[in-house]
Amino acid sequence: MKAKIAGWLALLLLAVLIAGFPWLGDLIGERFPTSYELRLVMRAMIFAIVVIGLNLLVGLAGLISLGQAALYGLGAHVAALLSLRAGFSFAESMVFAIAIPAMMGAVLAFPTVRVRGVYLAVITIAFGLIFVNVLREWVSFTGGASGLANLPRPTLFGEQLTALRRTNFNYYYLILVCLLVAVWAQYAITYSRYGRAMRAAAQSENASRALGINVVGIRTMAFSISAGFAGLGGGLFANLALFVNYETFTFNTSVQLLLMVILGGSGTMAGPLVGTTLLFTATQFLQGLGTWQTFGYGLLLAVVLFVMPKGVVGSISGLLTRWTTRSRPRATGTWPNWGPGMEKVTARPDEAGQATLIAQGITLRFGGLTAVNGVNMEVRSGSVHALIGPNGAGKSSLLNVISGFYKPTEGQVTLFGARLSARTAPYQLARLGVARSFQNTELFSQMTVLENVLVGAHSHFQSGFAETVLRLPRFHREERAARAEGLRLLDFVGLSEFADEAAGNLPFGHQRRLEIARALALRPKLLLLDEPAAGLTHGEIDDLIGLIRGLADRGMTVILVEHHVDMIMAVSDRVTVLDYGEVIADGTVAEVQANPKVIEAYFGQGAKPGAPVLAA
Amino acid sequence: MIALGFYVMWSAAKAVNFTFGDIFMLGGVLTVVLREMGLPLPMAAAGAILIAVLSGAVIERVFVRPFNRETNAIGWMLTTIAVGTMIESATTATYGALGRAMPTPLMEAPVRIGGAGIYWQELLLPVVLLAMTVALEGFYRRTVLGRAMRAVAYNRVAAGLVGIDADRITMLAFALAGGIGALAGFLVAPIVQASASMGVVVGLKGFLVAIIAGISNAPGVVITGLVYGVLEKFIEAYLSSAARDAIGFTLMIFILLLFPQGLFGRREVQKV
Amino acid sequence: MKPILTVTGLRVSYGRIEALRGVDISVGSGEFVGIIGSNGAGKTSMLRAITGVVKPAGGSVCFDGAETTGEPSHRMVKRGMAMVPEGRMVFADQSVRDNLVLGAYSRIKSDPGGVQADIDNTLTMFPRLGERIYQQAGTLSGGEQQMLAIARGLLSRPRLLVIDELSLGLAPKILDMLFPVLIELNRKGLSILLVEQMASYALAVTHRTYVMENGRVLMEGPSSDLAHDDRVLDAYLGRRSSAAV
Amino acid sequence: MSRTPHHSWRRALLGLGALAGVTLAAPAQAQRAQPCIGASWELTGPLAHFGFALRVGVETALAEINAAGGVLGQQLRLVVYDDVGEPARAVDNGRRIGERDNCIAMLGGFRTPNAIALREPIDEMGLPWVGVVSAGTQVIEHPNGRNQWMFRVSMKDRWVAPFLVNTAVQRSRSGRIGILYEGTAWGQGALPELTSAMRALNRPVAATETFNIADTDMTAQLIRMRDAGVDTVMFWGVDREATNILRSMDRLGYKPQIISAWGIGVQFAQTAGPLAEGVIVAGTYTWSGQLPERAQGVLARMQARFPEIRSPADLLMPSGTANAYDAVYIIAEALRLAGRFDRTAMRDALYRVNYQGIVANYAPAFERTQERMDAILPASYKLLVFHNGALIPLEQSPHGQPRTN
Repeated sequence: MKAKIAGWLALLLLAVLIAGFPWLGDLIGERFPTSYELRLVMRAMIFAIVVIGLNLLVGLAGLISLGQAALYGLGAHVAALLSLRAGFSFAESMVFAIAIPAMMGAVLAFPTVRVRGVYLAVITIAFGLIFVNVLREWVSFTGGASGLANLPRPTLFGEQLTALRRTNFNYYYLILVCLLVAVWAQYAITYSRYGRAMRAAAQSENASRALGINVVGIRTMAFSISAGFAGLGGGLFANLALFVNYETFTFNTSVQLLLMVILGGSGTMAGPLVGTTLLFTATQFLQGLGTWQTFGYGLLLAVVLFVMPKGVVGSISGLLTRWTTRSRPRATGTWPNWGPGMEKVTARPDEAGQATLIAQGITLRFGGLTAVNGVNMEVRSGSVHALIGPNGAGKSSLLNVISGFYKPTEGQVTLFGARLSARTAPYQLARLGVARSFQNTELFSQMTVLENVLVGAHSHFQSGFAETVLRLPRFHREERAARAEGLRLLDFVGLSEFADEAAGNLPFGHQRRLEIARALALRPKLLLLDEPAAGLTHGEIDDLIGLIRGLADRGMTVILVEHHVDMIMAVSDRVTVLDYGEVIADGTVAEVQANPKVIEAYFGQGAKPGAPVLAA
Repeated sequence: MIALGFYVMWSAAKAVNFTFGDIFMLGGVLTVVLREMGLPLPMAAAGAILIAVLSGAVIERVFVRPFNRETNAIGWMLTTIAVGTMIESATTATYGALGRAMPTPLMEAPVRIGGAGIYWQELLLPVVLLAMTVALEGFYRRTVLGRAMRAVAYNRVAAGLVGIDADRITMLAFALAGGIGALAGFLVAPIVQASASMGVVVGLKGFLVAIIAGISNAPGVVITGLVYGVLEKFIEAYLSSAARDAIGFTLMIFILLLFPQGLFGRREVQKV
Repeated sequence: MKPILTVTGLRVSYGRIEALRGVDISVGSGEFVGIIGSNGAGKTSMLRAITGVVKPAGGSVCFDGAETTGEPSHRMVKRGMAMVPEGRMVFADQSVRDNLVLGAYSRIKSDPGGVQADIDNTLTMFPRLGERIYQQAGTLSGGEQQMLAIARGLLSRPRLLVIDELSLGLAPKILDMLFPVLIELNRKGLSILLVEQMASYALAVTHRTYVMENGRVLMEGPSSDLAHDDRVLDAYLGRRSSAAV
Repeated sequence: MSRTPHHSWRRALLGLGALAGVTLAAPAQAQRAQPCIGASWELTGPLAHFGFALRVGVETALAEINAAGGVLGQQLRLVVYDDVGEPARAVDNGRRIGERDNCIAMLGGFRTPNAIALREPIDEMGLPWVGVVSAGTQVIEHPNGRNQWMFRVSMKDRWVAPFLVNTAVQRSRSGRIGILYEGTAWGQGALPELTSAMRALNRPVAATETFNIADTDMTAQLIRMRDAGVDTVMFWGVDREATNILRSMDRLGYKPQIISAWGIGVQFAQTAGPLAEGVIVAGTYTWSGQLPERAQGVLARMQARFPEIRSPADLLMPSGTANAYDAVYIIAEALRLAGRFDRTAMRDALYRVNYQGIVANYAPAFERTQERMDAILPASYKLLVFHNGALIPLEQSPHGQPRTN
């Protein structure tokens, strides 16, 4: 908390510093700053706005755009064209300068549905090149290389906007305000369910989908937000320079923007400001190198990327946290810990006695091999249903079908009494009330333990984007509630002491616990656990047994994929045994144990010591 | 041919190297420089290629390997861009911004076929390219080293477990790529004069082509490269030389959307 | 008999998570040693540390009398240790033959003749590979891939063969085919270190077995004894017992 | 965020503080303009050599003036900033020159867009600007018709166009004349000028083709031209593309007479080799061939000052160098007439300057109409031609008469 306040104070100070800058001359009684310095500061601020937008995209959503300059330029040209050709007022043209790039951003986001990483980068690069090419060649409209000159001076409320003394530098301050707004928006988005969802989607797409996050949606959002910022910057630039042509928005600019993000530290709050300032000042200084300046530029970047790959802010704050935070011993609580308020989690069970899940003739093929073959099974609400079978028997595949990750080649799944269409996405199922854990835990390792759980609560929020950014009361109410419940869940699995630890640093057993807590944050009706006991000590396994039973007794339906025979014995109401993707046995624990086919599948002929299993 | 170079690098390091366009440039420029220092053409070319090979290796060792380990691709992407900038600007500063001619016997007189005509040099290009492709394929399928490269590309760990030094192989791959790039540069230089800026566009396009071809398939890359080249010519001839890039790149985007793994790339099943 | 592999106090951690918390094991030359334990007990982590896939956080690995802690895997292969990794990791995009050749990477230049001979041997050992010699490895069935992985390992002429999760996703019948081969190889003097989740098999074929739990060695002894030791059955079945904690 | 924000903020503060610090460090300025001439042109990037060509002319002239005691008892300084050919950077530099350095005048660089981008800020600052290359008509003839501060000692496309057209008409045998221009502000800007100039002589334009920077193969465009029966091509582009075009022509065995605007520099002779022979270029000056006495002296001083200039062939843009040289003298002369370092006075004095330059006799240099804020009149335009690898005046070459091909 103290840290946060200090942060805001620093920002305030910074704002004051910039605000006071134009009047510095009166203070020191010199002709300073001149319009040259003012212009530099203004351009730096405009860059910062664009970079903040890009930072949301790269730092939070983990998507690399090498075409950002094009969106920046789009904003600039929209503003320029509207005021030049259509005679729009400054305000009007700015609105479009933001809106149109934002839409373009949404379009650009579409590829992320299918392509990632390098491929996405390529698409953005290509987009940037196309943009430039069009601007250059469509002379009649964009003025080609001679660009759009003599834009009318912008006016707002009858005030002419310039960065001159006679207008009290009003345009300068307008840009400053925009910058502050951008900083605020970045803060508000980052520390909200949207920011969390973006980071989640970046760190583990599967887990996010399983937690009710519409990954494509959130990515589209990230793209159009950052494009919006780019557009804003572009519009401001156009009205500052009163001249635009494509040469300001080339691939190199895109690279430069991205570098500013990385340099500052992608994903950090202050990163964009620092990165922009450093790189921008650097380019001014490098002028001294004459013909070698570009070389110096490249060298500088290479060095920075080596010394601090996490960026200035990232690396430094990383160091500081390492020095300041002494690793205090954290006590692991007992679990399950049915504290007050836990009833919320199991508040909406499926109607008792109903068949929560009916799978009919589920078959799943990958190319040649058949992972699941004509499986029928029925899971009654409030029961613990175990799926067992040797490695590669198709247990996990079946689980993935149920949770919507794989589309069954054949067969029909009925959930909570409703038939699922082939198009139901995992996140929709999650919102229906299906939660799951993953065989090899899929946590959001760079987010804190609490944040992990909060991502699980994503779909419970009512407050929309505007409310979130404006921080309206409802947002605060819901955020508070979510945190409270998150902590309660952590307490439930005995991790409340670890709330602020990065999930990736947890020991293996604790990661399993966290994953369960995160899944419960969905308040699911049906909980799918994929080998939850793998790697747990016997003590932990017994606790896990208690937890699963407890949930089932409170009306939650649990499907459990497991190896540990004794655990299955202890918790399951019913057991389905798979082998080579087919059901070879289905019934109560006792029935299944007695089944010779099961023993064969599990231990083969060579298994002399297999016998005791029956005794178990 | 450039795309081919990218393919080689990718196949070994799963890393894209934006300095490649500049290595290509070096190929041409160095040849010219060495010749001005009085070396005969073959010697100069050999020298240039040799240097390029070395620089390829160095770049891998110094600028790519440290980042290759990391999960985020941005690291080396930007570093290589930075290095590229350095190489190019250094050349501009020392060699001068303007292009210089690189006279070769093959450029003196064009052969004329009907109305159009073409230089021997240009005929040489596809021939060499074809040779390179065949050679590479042979190299990858027949020689142990080639197989090793493919092994590393497929699974570094497993490669290590059969006794392959993955890092060394990767470096070799970059060196090889450097050589190919330089060779290309040397071959193209006579047609488009050798200049510091000759690499930029080519590098970018080569990269894009390699990607849409589905970077992990040599013949695919070559074919796509040729097709794209021809396509550009057609656009110039029948649509507009102005809109060429716009149209070309738009096509690329659509191709990527239709074939996320590239035209010739295999698409792997996502494991949950 | 003198040990070919000695591991003392080996520790491995990923980030802050300790996967291996000080393990001592040894394999005598010509010995067939098994390691059993539940998922996440640290078996694989140990193998990865021994074969140099990951750098150990502490402890030492001695192979063939030489201190080899933290040596990269390609060197370990040259020293005569081959690994059949979990999930086989055959080079799916290359032919069976090329896979075998790559197995001999460390010595192909020195004696191509010998390699050729060895390839023929392995093919007589696994006739099914012979039938598919020019097929792409990716198209083989799980069992065949496992055979290929073993054959590939053998081609470096190892003195110690390390196998991780031989049974992973394989039908009992295939296992009944593979194990005799291992036993045969071992009789010919090859030392084998086998990590196996299906304890019943491991105990049936190995001389000596370690039982691992939570990154530590829980118990150790002649397989024949352990096979009937009640605590082992517990450890394998994972039933709570005083011994297991 | 797992990172603690407040450290980050402190960094941000320091960061922008640094920027402020940079600017604070600058020395105090008096209201009166400084005895310096600012310049913004290309020091780096693909156009760097043009920047150099201008520097040679300007520095040599300044050295001569200062050696002769400077102006109004003051030595004239030159401050050069790099704009990498990018308009935004050019404007930054312009403001720096006009406000921070508070120079008396500013020299323009190579590219027309940069000059166009400067129109507005120059006017706002009231800074006399003298272009020495960028030939775009709009640089001086502002659409709003209120150019106060921008002058040019260079060619103007509106005047170059008819000059080229006339030459083309004289030399074309079939009378079928084509236009081939690069897709830049300069090329695109010239197209309407050329077409209207052709219309003025009511000659049809047989073919109009364009190409992009760094294009290597123009065969497609050229085939269309050839099929249109064009025997004389008016070319608007620079060295590299020009060379590639000649190569493409050579491929096709198509040899029209090329009459080029002055984008083609001396380097062309080297890159195009024998193909360059006979290519005609409009320009204001060349340092090759027989030079008048004064020019010989200037050349000698240039070479003394810049050893890298071994021969005139190393002055890659002869016209630009010459223009820059004259421009400096004109500015100096205006200062003398103004009698003080005051921009407005100096600007007004520019209209009274009479000066015999190496390119032309400026009498007077400028007049108070937009059209005449260009100092070099078409009468002083020269036709140069590539002959035996050198760029020499047409009349000194065997190409004086139309080819008989």
